[in-house]
Amino acid sequence: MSVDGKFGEFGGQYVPEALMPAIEELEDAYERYVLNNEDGFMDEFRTRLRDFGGRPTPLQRADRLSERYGREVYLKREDLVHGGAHKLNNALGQVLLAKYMGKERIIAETGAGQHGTATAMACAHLDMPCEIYMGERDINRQRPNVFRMKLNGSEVNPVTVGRGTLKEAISETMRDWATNVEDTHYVIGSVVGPHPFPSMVRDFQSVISEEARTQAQEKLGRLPDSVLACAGGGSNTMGAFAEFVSDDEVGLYAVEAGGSTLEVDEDAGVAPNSASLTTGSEGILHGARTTILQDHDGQIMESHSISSGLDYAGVGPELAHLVDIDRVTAVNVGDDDALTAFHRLSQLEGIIPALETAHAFGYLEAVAGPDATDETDALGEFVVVNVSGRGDKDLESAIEETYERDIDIAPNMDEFTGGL
Amino acid sequence: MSVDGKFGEFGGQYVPEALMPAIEELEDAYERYVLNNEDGFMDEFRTRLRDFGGRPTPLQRADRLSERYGREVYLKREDLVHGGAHKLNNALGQVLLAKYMGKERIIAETGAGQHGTATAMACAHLDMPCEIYMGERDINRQRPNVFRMKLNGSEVNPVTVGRGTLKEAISETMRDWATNVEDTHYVIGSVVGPHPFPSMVRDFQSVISEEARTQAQEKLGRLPDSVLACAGGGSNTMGAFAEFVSDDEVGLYAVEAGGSTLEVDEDAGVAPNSASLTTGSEGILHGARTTILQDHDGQIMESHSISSGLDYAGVGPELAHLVDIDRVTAVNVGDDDALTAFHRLSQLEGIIPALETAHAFGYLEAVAGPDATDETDALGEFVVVNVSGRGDKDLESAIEETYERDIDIAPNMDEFTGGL
Amino acid sequence: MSLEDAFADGPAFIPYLAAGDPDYESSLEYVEALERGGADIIELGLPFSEPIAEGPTIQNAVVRSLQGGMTPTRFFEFVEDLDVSVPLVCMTYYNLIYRYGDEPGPRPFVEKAASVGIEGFVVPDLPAEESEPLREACDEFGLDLVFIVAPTTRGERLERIMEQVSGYVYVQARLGTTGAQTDVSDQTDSSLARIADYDVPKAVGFGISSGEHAERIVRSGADGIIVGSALVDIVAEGTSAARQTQSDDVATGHERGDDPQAVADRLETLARELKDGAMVGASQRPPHPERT
Amino acid sequence: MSLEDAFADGPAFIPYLAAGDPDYESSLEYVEALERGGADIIELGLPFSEPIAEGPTIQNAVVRSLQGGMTPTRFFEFVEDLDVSVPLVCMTYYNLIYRYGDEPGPRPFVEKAASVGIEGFVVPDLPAEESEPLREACDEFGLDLVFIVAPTTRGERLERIMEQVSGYVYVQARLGTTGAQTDVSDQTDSSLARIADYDVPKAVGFGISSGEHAERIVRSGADGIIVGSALVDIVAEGTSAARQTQSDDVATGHERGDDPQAVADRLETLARELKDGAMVGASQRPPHPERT
Ligand SMILES: Cc1ncc(COP(=O)(O)O)c(C=O)c1O
Ligand SMILES: Cc1ncc(COP(=O)(O)O)c(C=O)c1O
Repeated sequence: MSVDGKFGEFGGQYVPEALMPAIEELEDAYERYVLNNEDGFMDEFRTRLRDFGGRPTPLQRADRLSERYGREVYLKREDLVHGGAHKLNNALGQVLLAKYMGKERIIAETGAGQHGTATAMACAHLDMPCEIYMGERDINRQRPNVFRMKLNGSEVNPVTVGRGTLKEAISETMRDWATNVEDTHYVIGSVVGPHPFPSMVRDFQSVISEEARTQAQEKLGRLPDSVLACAGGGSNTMGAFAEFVSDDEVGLYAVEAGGSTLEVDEDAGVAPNSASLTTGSEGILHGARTTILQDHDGQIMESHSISSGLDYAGVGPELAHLVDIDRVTAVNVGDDDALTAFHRLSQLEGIIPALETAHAFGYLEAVAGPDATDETDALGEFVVVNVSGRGDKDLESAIEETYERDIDIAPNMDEFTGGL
Repeated sequence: MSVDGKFGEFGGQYVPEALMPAIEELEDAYERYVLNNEDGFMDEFRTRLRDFGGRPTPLQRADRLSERYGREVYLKREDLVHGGAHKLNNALGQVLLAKYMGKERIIAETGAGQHGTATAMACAHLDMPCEIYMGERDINRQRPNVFRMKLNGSEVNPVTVGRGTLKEAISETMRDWATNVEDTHYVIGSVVGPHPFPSMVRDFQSVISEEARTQAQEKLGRLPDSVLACAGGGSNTMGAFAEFVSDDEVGLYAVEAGGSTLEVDEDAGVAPNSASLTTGSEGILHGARTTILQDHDGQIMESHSISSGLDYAGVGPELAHLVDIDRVTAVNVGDDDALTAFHRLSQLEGIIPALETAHAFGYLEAVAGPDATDETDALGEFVVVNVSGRGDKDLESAIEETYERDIDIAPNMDEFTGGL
Repeated sequence: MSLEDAFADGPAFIPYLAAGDPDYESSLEYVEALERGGADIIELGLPFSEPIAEGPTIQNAVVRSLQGGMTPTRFFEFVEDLDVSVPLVCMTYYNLIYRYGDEPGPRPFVEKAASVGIEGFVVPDLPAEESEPLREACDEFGLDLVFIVAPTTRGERLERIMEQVSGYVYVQARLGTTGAQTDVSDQTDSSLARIADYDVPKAVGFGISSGEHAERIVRSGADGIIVGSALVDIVAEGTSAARQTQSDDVATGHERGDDPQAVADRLETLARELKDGAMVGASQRPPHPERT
Repeated sequence: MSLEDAFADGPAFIPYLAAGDPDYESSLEYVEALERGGADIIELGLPFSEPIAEGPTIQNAVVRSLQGGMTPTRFFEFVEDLDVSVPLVCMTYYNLIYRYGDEPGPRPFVEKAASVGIEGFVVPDLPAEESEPLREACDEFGLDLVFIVAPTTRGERLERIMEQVSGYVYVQARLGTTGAQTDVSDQTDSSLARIADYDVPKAVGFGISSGEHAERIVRSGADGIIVGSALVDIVAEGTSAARQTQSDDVATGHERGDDPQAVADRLETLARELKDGAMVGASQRPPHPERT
């Protein structure tokens, strides 16, 4: 665990000076409440995670996947967390921390709306006013999530600059924070941003691996051979990996979005993927030094993924570091294979995963499926896949994207061509 | 517990002779596997409910409701069950039972689509082919649920007769069963239908009260003073009540849909509510003698509710009986108050409830809210409300219905007038 | 004439129509046409809003009849208005029987049915297990209670039913719901064999649609045939043709001739074909059917 | 001339423009107009795709400049092409500095900047804690590193910054992001008071938009004023007017006169107003500012 905010060369605090005092205050609160459980903060957090969030989530044997892949495949069911994704673990932790710190207002950014809805839920639960910044284009793509945030009493502020997506929403939220830093806490949605966010978000999310580790011991009497998780910013990844990092025998696989291709168009400033760990390079984005998608000059590129939750040009610094030191293997899965995996899990296991999550299953198929070549298969006999979220939010996208492609295992969806 | 299928005067087996052998076979299987845990059926069921379904669900203190109502309000969080409602408890139990019985095909009816999606999930999980009957009008109202069923590999058969809603879908499913009775199991979605369904579905759902009872003891060292649950067919109600029935000191409140008015138009054959326990009378519907909405001649009336899951002209026979003997208090909440409660819970607790569930909270407000008159308040100091499901499925309806009414606590929804 | 007597002179032809389909007056004509066509017993459907045992044909008849204003009270008037002499069986669902009159229970319905001349009941959603109250009322007023025996009914269940049945037993020719079929089910023969020993007339129904079917089934040992959907189809076609005509009238002034009389004639014709088929079947039966 | 020298003859006026906004050629003219208007130092923005410390005005300037093809390489050409004699400060975000050249790290960027005549840097996302590598490169090539002091910067933090700062300290007048304001923030006075003891020129920025503001702020003890958004607003208006004109040309043939020269003139005018305001403010200052 890092307390100085550095993970090897990565991490740090690259933010405007106006924010630094707030960040120091947060560092202090993080150390006192989170690391040292002052005033019983962590106890209250864990209790609320259990009662409000629905923890622990099961570690479920996936019978039909186990059969398909000829090994024990277990699912860590974060899709069952209140709100439908692991995102609440973090949002609840941060909003509660803000309350302990005496803050009176919460702001957050959101891309697909998952972090925004999680934050809105946590704020309603803990009676905190909340404003969410969201790119205008994302607002139009994710209307149900916008509506959910409003139902929970949050304001949703459209961000119109640039492409109107997550990147711009983060910048805009930082601006709000810089203006209202004294009474406001910014709930960052992943293990990104300046220290202490990457460590703090990891700690809130590490309940995933804490539970999974115990559950694996209970169910199979041993640790898994490998753990797979999709990586956008990397919070479900770090949550699923954290407690296994020191177990050298456990392989850790971060599955990024390969998008439509891994090739990058430098001139247009576009990466048709968000596989920062594979195609990116070291740089400074949103407060931290980490691995990012950038052009030769250091301008941030537009990323792409079928799943808006993975559609981000950076990745958390700790994850970048763990990949750097070869503790975590960075891999990626493209749009088509993720979509196929989405359908496969729905049909075989009765779990409709988030499109983000589907990437992790896409990797399992690539390595262990009928068309895989044996030599790439290092996953072992006991694989845990982190089901970071449920797919209800993605039904419209699934219809559109399945329609555009030729996904042979998809059900006939003719009656849905016009959308839901 | 009834093993002869009668609850006082209610219950029984009013079905075509062609189905009777299947029903006898089911009775036998129910007794062996469910009641006597033969071949460890109940153990497997409970394990799968835990690992696949996400049980136990929390019993959560609702801090802000407790404050509002000046008492301890606890929520039994069935909205966190996989699929988003208590429905899976039953669907999983029945599909598993069908497997133990050697059946090769599952059929089910669905209204709002909640039972259909739960059944489709259970069938994918347990590798059973599945066909769901759904009224054409419901199909058009609940397209996301139709899509989810298809994603899980189920076929959805539109029912075009009559109004094309739940009543017709049940009849149609019975017809399929009568035709394919030898290899097919009909998964009924509530505590309705011929014996053994009402008892069996109750037993599968009673995990709710079993957990809640223990959790109440753990948290407050005593049993609740009252338990509230919304009642459509009555499965979440019976599930939430079952283990408390013999605790005489625990008040049990079944909250039906009062619809737009409790008045009934006999001539048009329309009840603008689905408050069978309040406005209905004894009769025979869908295989059981129970309390139903019928005209003077015994023709079944069209029911109505803002929540399609409560929109049913009958109620389970055991619940009818418990009301008859005054063990359960039947109350009702109209469309407007349910919708207001939907918004209130979303804002105060960060839980967007199903519109069905919102009825239970509407009753709490009516009895204990700021505008309530004291004399009606018999709920006591410790109230448990069963949160039967989450509201994601209801976002479109919430927009439409909120727009038509003047719900003063609702957020401004101008941008959503055109739907999501 | 009691129901059982109707089987005395050779195979009984038992047609079914929903009373009041598509309207009161036409329906009276249609039912009377069945008698002219050779009916020995007539099953009259009293429509219920949830006809769970019916296929689409009869479901639609039920909808038409309810829309035409049919109620239990009107049904009894209908029976009184009918000019037929063969015995009538009322086919309906239990809730209508149970709810009739001031107090829940079957007695008022049975009393009233007896008073208008109904001879018996078929109640598809009332298995033997639940039939005692209705059985008692029937006994009190001297009516028969017909039970259905399905292809799946065996052993103890079968015995329990055969103990209670009177008038005739309704042998369900195949699994599923009512509806005209183009072939005869193999299940029929084994069903008939299973109940051959019981001393009650056996009428086979579900799916019979032609004289040829009727012949085959009676040859296989049935004492009677029950035909519903094939007849209801004629009413349905007549109804939609009549509706068509009404709009055609406006548009072209052309008359398609599907007045109730034409429909009644077609019903009579099919009835006769079925009755004749049954007679032919009977004449081809082995001289001494093996009854032990 | 070093940055600190620019404060020698009375209050320094430090305007900001994004290099290349809205295009390379116009931008050269605009920057030169600032010098004519009395600039003592010019802050030149090298646009970064994620300008997290900027308000909408400068965000949009950044977008225009990037769309106009501005890159770090072009930026250095731009500086070389500029015909001004006052010192230039490069304002940009750390990633562009870090990524320039063949190896990650700030040295190549600083070396290049020095070679084209840049005198110093302001890097809004680089707090003192992370500035060591850049600081070292600046020392090596003799450039200043300006730090921002926010209204929230106190105690130890303030000391750490003041130890590292060189050239001048950028006193952020208010919380929030850049952007022209209609009033002067009260936070300015207390910020200035907090750093009064440090022996480095204090330039106040964030929100200054008029001569009157400039006057007030200098009167309060500032050694210089930094003005960005108010000037960028003029470029933005000129740009949209020019765009308007282009379409108007087609439609009406009407010429609105917002050619780059007119914009440059307006920039010069506002610059002069600001510079004059600062001078007036200085003249009204208490003769011996209390510096202990
Ligand atoms: C279900 C789900 N999984 C994964 C992600 C990616 O975020 P992270 O990498 O921080 O877990 C998101 C982000 O919205 C998400 O909603
Ligand atoms: C969330 C929810 N609650 C309640 C009900 C009503 O059913 P029951 O009364 O059987 O619990 C439904 C039915 O779909 C439902 O989806």
